[in-house]
Amino acid sequence: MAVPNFETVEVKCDVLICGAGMAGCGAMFEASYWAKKNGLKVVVADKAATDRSGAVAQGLSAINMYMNTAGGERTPADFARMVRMDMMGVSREDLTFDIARHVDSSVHLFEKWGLPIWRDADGKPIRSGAWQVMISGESYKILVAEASKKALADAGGELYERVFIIEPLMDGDRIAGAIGFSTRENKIYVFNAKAVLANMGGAVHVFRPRSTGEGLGRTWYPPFQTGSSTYFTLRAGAEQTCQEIRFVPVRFKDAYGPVGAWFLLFKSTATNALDEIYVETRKKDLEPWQPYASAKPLPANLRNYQGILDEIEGKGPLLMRTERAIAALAEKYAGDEKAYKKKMKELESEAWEDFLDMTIGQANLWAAMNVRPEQVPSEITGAEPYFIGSHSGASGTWANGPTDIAPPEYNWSGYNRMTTVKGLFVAGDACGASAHKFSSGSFTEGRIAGKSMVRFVVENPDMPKLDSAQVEEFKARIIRPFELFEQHKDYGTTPEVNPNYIIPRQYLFRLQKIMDEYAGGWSCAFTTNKTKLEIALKLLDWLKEDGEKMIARDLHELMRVFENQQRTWQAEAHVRTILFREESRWPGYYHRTDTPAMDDANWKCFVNLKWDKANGWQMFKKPVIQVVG
Amino acid sequence: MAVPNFETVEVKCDVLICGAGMAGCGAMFEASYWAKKNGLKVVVADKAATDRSGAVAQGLSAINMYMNTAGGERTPADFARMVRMDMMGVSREDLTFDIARHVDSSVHLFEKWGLPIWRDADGKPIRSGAWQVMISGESYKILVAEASKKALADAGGELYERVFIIEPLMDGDRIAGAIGFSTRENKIYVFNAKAVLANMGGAVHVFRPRSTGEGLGRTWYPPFQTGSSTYFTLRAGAEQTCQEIRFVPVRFKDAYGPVGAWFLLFKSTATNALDEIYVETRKKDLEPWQPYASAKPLPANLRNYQGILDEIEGKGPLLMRTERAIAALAEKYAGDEKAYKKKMKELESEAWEDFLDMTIGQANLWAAMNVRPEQVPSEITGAEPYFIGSHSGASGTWANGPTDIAPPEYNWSGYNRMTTVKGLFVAGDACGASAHKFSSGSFTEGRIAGKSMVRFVVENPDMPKLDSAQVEEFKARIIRPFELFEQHKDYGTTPEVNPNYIIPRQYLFRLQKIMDEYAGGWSCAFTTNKTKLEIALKLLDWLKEDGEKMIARDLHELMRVFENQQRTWQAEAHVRTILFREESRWPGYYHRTDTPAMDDANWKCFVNLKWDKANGWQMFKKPVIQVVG
Amino acid sequence: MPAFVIAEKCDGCKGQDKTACMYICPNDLMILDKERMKSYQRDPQLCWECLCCAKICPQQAIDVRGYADFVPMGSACVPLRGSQDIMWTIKFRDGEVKRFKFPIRTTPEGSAVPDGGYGEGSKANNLNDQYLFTEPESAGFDLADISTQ
Amino acid sequence: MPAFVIAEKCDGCKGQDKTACMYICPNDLMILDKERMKSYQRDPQLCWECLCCAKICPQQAIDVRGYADFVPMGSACVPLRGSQDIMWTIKFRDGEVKRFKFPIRTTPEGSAVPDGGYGEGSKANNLNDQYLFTEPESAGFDLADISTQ
Ligand SMILES: Cc1cc2c(cc1C)N(S(=O)(=O)O)[C@@H]1C(=O)NC(=O)N=C1N2C[C@H](O)[C@H](O)[C@H](O)COP(=O)(O)OP(=O)(O)OC[C@H]1O[C@@H](n2cnc3c(N)ncnc32)[C@H](O)[C@@H]1O
Ligand SMILES: Cc1cc2c(cc1C)N(S(=O)(=O)O)[C@@H]1C(=O)NC(=O)N=C1N2C[C@H](O)[C@H](O)[C@H](O)COP(=O)(O)OP(=O)(O)OC[C@H]1O[C@@H](n2cnc3c(N)ncnc32)[C@H](O)[C@@H]1O
Ligand SMILES: Nc1ncnc2c1ncn2[C@@H]1O[C@H](COP(=O)(O)O)[C@@H](O)[C@H]1O
Ligand SMILES: Nc1ncnc2c1ncn2[C@@H]1O[C@H](COP(=O)(O)O)[C@@H](O)[C@H]1O
Ligand code: SF4
Ligand code: SF4
Ligand code: SF4
Ligand code: SF4
Ligand code: NA
Repeated sequence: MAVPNFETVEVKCDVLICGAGMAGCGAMFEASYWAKKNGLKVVVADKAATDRSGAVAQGLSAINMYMNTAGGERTPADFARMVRMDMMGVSREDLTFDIARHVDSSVHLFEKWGLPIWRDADGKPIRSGAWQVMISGESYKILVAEASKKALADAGGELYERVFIIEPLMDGDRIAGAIGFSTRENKIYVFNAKAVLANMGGAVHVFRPRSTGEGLGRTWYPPFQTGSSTYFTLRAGAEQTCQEIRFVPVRFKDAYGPVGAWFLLFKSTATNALDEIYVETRKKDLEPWQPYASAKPLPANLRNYQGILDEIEGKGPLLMRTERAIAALAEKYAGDEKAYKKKMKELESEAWEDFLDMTIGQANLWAAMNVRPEQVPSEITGAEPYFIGSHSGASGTWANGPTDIAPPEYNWSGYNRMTTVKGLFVAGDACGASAHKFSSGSFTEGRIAGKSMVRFVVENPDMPKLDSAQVEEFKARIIRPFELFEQHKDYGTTPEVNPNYIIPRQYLFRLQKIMDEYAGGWSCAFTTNKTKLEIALKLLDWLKEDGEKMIARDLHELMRVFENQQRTWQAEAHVRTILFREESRWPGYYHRTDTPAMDDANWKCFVNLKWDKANGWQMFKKPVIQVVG
Repeated sequence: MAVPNFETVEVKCDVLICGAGMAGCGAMFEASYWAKKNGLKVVVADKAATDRSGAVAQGLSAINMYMNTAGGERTPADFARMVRMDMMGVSREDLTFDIARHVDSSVHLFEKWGLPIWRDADGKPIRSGAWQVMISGESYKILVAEASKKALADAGGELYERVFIIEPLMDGDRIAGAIGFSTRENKIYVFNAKAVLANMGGAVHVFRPRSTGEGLGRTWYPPFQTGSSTYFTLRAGAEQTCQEIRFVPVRFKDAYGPVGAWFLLFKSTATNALDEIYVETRKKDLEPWQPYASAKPLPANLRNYQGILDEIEGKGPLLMRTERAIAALAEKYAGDEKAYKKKMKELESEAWEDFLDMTIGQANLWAAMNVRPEQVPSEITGAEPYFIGSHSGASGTWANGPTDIAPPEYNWSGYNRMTTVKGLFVAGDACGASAHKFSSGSFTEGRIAGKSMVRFVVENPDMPKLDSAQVEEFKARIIRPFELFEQHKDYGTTPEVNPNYIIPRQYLFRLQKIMDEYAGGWSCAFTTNKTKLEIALKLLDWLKEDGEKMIARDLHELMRVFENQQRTWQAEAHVRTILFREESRWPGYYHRTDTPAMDDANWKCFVNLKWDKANGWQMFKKPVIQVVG
Repeated sequence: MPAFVIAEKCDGCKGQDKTACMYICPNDLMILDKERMKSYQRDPQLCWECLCCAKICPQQAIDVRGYADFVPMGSACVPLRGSQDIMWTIKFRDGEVKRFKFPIRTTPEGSAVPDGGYGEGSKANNLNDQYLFTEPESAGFDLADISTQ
Repeated sequence: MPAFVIAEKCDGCKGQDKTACMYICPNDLMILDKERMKSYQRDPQLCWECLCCAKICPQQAIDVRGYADFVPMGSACVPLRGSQDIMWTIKFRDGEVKRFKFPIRTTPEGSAVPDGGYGEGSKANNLNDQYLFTEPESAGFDLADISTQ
């Protein structure tokens, strides 16, 4: 493909939603309702097909955030307290409470749309854990997209799929839109909007995965989560928070099958090679992290930490005792042959559905290794770190809280989920310091932002100006990778080895190796220190310089070029934040071996950062304020 | 390429030398001399070009084994005692003494042939360490090949280059020759010989390297060391020894530049991130491994272990203090500006030559990172494990000792360097339990074997019979990878993803991941245990089954198919030996976390193993007998 | 287990310019070879094996093969997605075959109504308060009745 | 830093069936594209960058580019191998250039004599003893004079 001759398409709207995943669909759904009432136009852009875009593409087997407040099960305040503890004291309770008071509405809508939620004979939801409810969720995203797209259509909105967003467009300190390109035709899209929502998910493939061959793509969170949200909001000048709070999920080894259903629904234990249950034998190792070490459930990072300590001592592999869990659940039928068989079949089916609904690769790995979970245990271990503000990590953008409960420090703008940049909103993985929202909470947060954006537009009705210089600069960046390749492609006789350019996949490997080795990836048992982090920054600088030499040979590879750039900014934000916070609050996620202890006196706070052309990176603390009793 | 129509070439000779590296050239050189005297024919086969084949292809910057006995420096007995200590008590002193008494002859010949050996004004060799002498060795292998090929030609011998040896041919329990194929033309070579020398080097790419992207090939020992020697001798039924004694070289990070010259010639120290000199701060950690912990030089594995412990504790990176070493050496010229400049230039040149003569990639990495060794330190760390019986590891085949000094237990056949298989000899990396021979000792051991083989042929003059069934079986194995591809290539539309076959590169990644994770690779800080090793054996079984599905699309890829098979047998021999030896004698090379201590009472012995079709793998102990006072 | 296209079965979605697999892959990995009129997976190393492509393919032309670097060969994991259920055929390396059937939705395809039957929400009419579309009916409780304590 | 062939400079060794780079690569990575009459490096991931190929190329047509996954771009490491010395030109990322020259052999090419001038060795005449070709002269001492103690 020679250098494409791009056509520029300009799209004007009131509300622009970048990303149509769970949060984006929530925003599409909610904003369309309020926009219609107020005669506004909503436009949605996504790099993929809404039916199967984002983290829920494959489906899910549980909804991890459901209160059932009306059913008398949990209250929003209970939820905010649980998250506070799970995040080792650092959480925005105004945000988590806000999601919790609306999430039931979302879950009930999902069910009406057709999502099979497991319920017992009396119609009570079948919970795995205190907050989770089991579903048959293979088509979860298709259902959510179906309703959301209808809402958008009802309101006369527009959906642009296969458009990859690369940069925010600014009108001074106010967001004015976004620019991207089509991965299908030679088109550059310039969106001009009054309010912009960034919910383009989290970031994967920033750290080296445990498999670097063909299995590179078998990450737990999807490899098509590329740090777009962090990059987009950083470049707009928006303040970030909790960029140190990565998520390291313990997963079934190699295919990364989720463990939640096993620990919670099947009540399974995990042991080390010596058959010790490390969450019990290593209770004392958690004492330095009280009171969180006494929280129920035990914070995810502390559960990890106990297992990692065993691995470091060479007591691995860690084993999920599936065979014992299933035996225990079937035991009470032991007398009755027929009932026992039936129960075993039921449990077998549930075990396989858990994977087939959301991690098919793990089911295939079981089959390939002749694993029958009712007969043999399976290995589990910590995966590489991810950036996913919606799950058990908290990295993301610093967002305004709900105006009715947020203290002044969390309510600078009067617009819920607005960032520190006028007109720019966030939700889902993109919104920081509000963990454990998961799929349902992300959709819900998108709804909250959707309504808030409409109010913002109504109160700020004038269309921000586009800066043509900015637009031309970004267009040039879209074309450069093709030009570079055309200019140099004939230099050598082995296309992938050329001193004049670097191929996006090669760049990705270089980034992942730096992060794994210096920023506390799996190969260092998630440990790092000041010396290593400073080396990482130097290596990232060189990487960014060399990134200017990335080539593209088609629109697909062009997308990889920008994905890598986004990941690199996510990586740098992470390294700078870990370097700034001189304590170790989340062992199991990462450990600063030079500041190994938790230090409440100095660090029970948020670490925020922002970037701008003039001043570069700026780091500072923000207070943790208790909002929920 | 369709299924090639292979022509079969039969070659008959008295002495067959498989591999023309340092040991092979030594054998070629020596056997030719004695063969000519006795009217015998010598044939040599190598997969590459003798001028640059094997580990010395790139050159070397030191000869690590030189006694200078005549010059009154070291005696063969001194050497045997040093190796005993460096190998933690487990060494064949008859073999090491034997090499040491002949090695000076070899080194002196190298010098006459044109190898620039560094000497001081009085002509004394410039030593780096007690046993090493510095050279300008870029053309080391070319020089050795030049003389050896002449000796072969003088004796009317034949050299077959670009012939890859795949299997031994047997006449009952006696070796009858070898079979291989050309990587240049569609020819299968069937060699029929009375005596066969296997010295096809060690094994690399059995364990996952630290770089798995484009840098996969930047291993310390060359990636074209594929386990041919171990495979060939195992399949012939020859007893193996020390297959647990892998070598983990501490090297400059990523490009694997050697450290020897830095520690010895430049007298450099290495520190951790806290600027602690770990060989001093961790003396006490070595107490359990006395008396070896008091040996000078400190055994290589114990040096490694101290650094690894720091890395485990998160005190990395480890730094080679090149800037301090150079400053210290130049210090005494500090007064005299001109002399100081001159000395600094000289040291700079020596530093760069050390890499440019044997690890060019490290020189390039320095340049790419703007490293001037006189200004900044460089990171060092442990590389992935290698199998290299000639260096600071000892894995290899169990060989008969020199008849004049070997005790009966080491002298079952009366033929020096003959294995437990009649007519099969070994030298260099292929010969076990005789570490620290390096390039000069490997050449020397090849000479020893070369003379011994001629004697064997003179005393066993009849030509062993070839078994045509064997030959046909191996020919079929050569053709199968092409047939498999032809049969299935049209099934899918992505050539590398096909359920009917596996590509050699994919197989390689699978092997390396298994070994790294379960057999104590770098990602586990070289730790393993019984549970992990038993998993490794199961995974290796499946891998071997799937290996039958490897495809080849040209002769080059066909070579990769067989290389992988050889590596897999090397891997299994290693895992079985580590599993059998229930102690930890070589921490720093590997640590059995379930049997973490050294246990002289039960394990101060050799662990040997062999394999045959009828009985599979057999493991047993052999005594360590002190030969040198 | 990267997805791959079985040559014989793929008909290029009958030459529509947008094939089903290209349309759906969340990582943009499927692409139509216009000469052969067959799709192919362009980058196995980035396949998440979500099987969105296999589930949507009208020809059952997409299969998966376990990641070469850690999945032993010989297994299969084949979905057949209907309008209400999905059927899975699991083949073990040792040859055993298991079948599972799971529900995927309780409503007819395309029938999802945004308000889910709850209506607009009796309190969802003021941009300046906290009530969302369909609330409080969809929530089952009124925001006014809950507190942060 | 895998080796690669600079298209403009390579002349395919003037169409000899065996090119210099193919002849020498210890890992069999260089191969001649007979159509273009130019060689190419077929498997960068297995290049040891020993530079045997670059050193032997009569056209100086082979260069290296640092391993993409850990070597920052912009450096160069170019050998010029003569009959007695090798010259290295090292370019740093920051642009500085250093040159080094090292000896490679002290004798004319092709002049190495197996016995190194020591002769056959006055005691190298009995298959049943330990003396090797050129011994004891090449060793400088007699085996008879040393012991294992
Ligand atoms: C992958 C995964 C995820 C989960 C789980 C298991 C697995 C294997 N599990 S459990 O087992 O862990 O427990 C959970 C579970 O069971 N239950 C649950 O509720 N949530 C789980 N998640 C988490 C949720 O899925 C997650 O919280 C939400 O999906 C987050 O929503 P959101 O923040 O909207 O992210 P998204 O991925 O859905 O959407 C992102 C969208 O952005 C698009 N996009 C991205 N970059 C773009 C760009 N540059 N230009 C244009 N578009 C651009 C994407 O296409 C996508 O549409
Ligand atoms: C790679 C390397 C090696 C060394 C070092 C640094 C580096 C970066 N260093 S330091 O810095 O660590 O110190 C040392 C040093 O400075 N000084 C020293 O004396 N030795 C060093 N080595 C060690 C020696 O090189 C080593 O001990 C000897 O070379 C061993 O000799 P030998 O056992 O013959 O192996 P070989 O690689 O030379 O030869 C093997 C031959 O077999 C061929 N071959 C292999 N498989 C075959 C098959 N299937 N069919 C046909 N042919 C088939 C090969 O082509 C080759 O010719
Ligand atoms: N051992 C556990 N104890 C309590 N909660 C868990 C445990 N494991 C997983 N969870 C929760 O279960 C859900 C899914 O977990 P996971 O599969 O790890 O993503 C998340 O809400 C987790 O917080
Ligand atoms: N720190 C050290 N102390 C003693 N000998 C060493 C040291 N490092 C390397 N050597 C020896 O120097 C030679 C080259 O070492 P290496 O570069 O590690 O292969 C070998 O003979 C090593 O045994
Ligand atoms: S969806 Fe199926 S039939 Fe259509 S192009 Fe893709 S593979 Fe071929
Ligand atoms: S399995 Fe998923 S990621 Fe892989 S090609 Fe199919 S749709 Fe794309
Ligand atoms: S040696 Fe040089 S000129 Fe000859 S083919 Fe190779 S690259 Fe071309
Ligand atoms: S650098 Fe060495 S390994 Fe690489 S292509 Fe050249 S000769 Fe072969
Ligand atoms: Na590890």
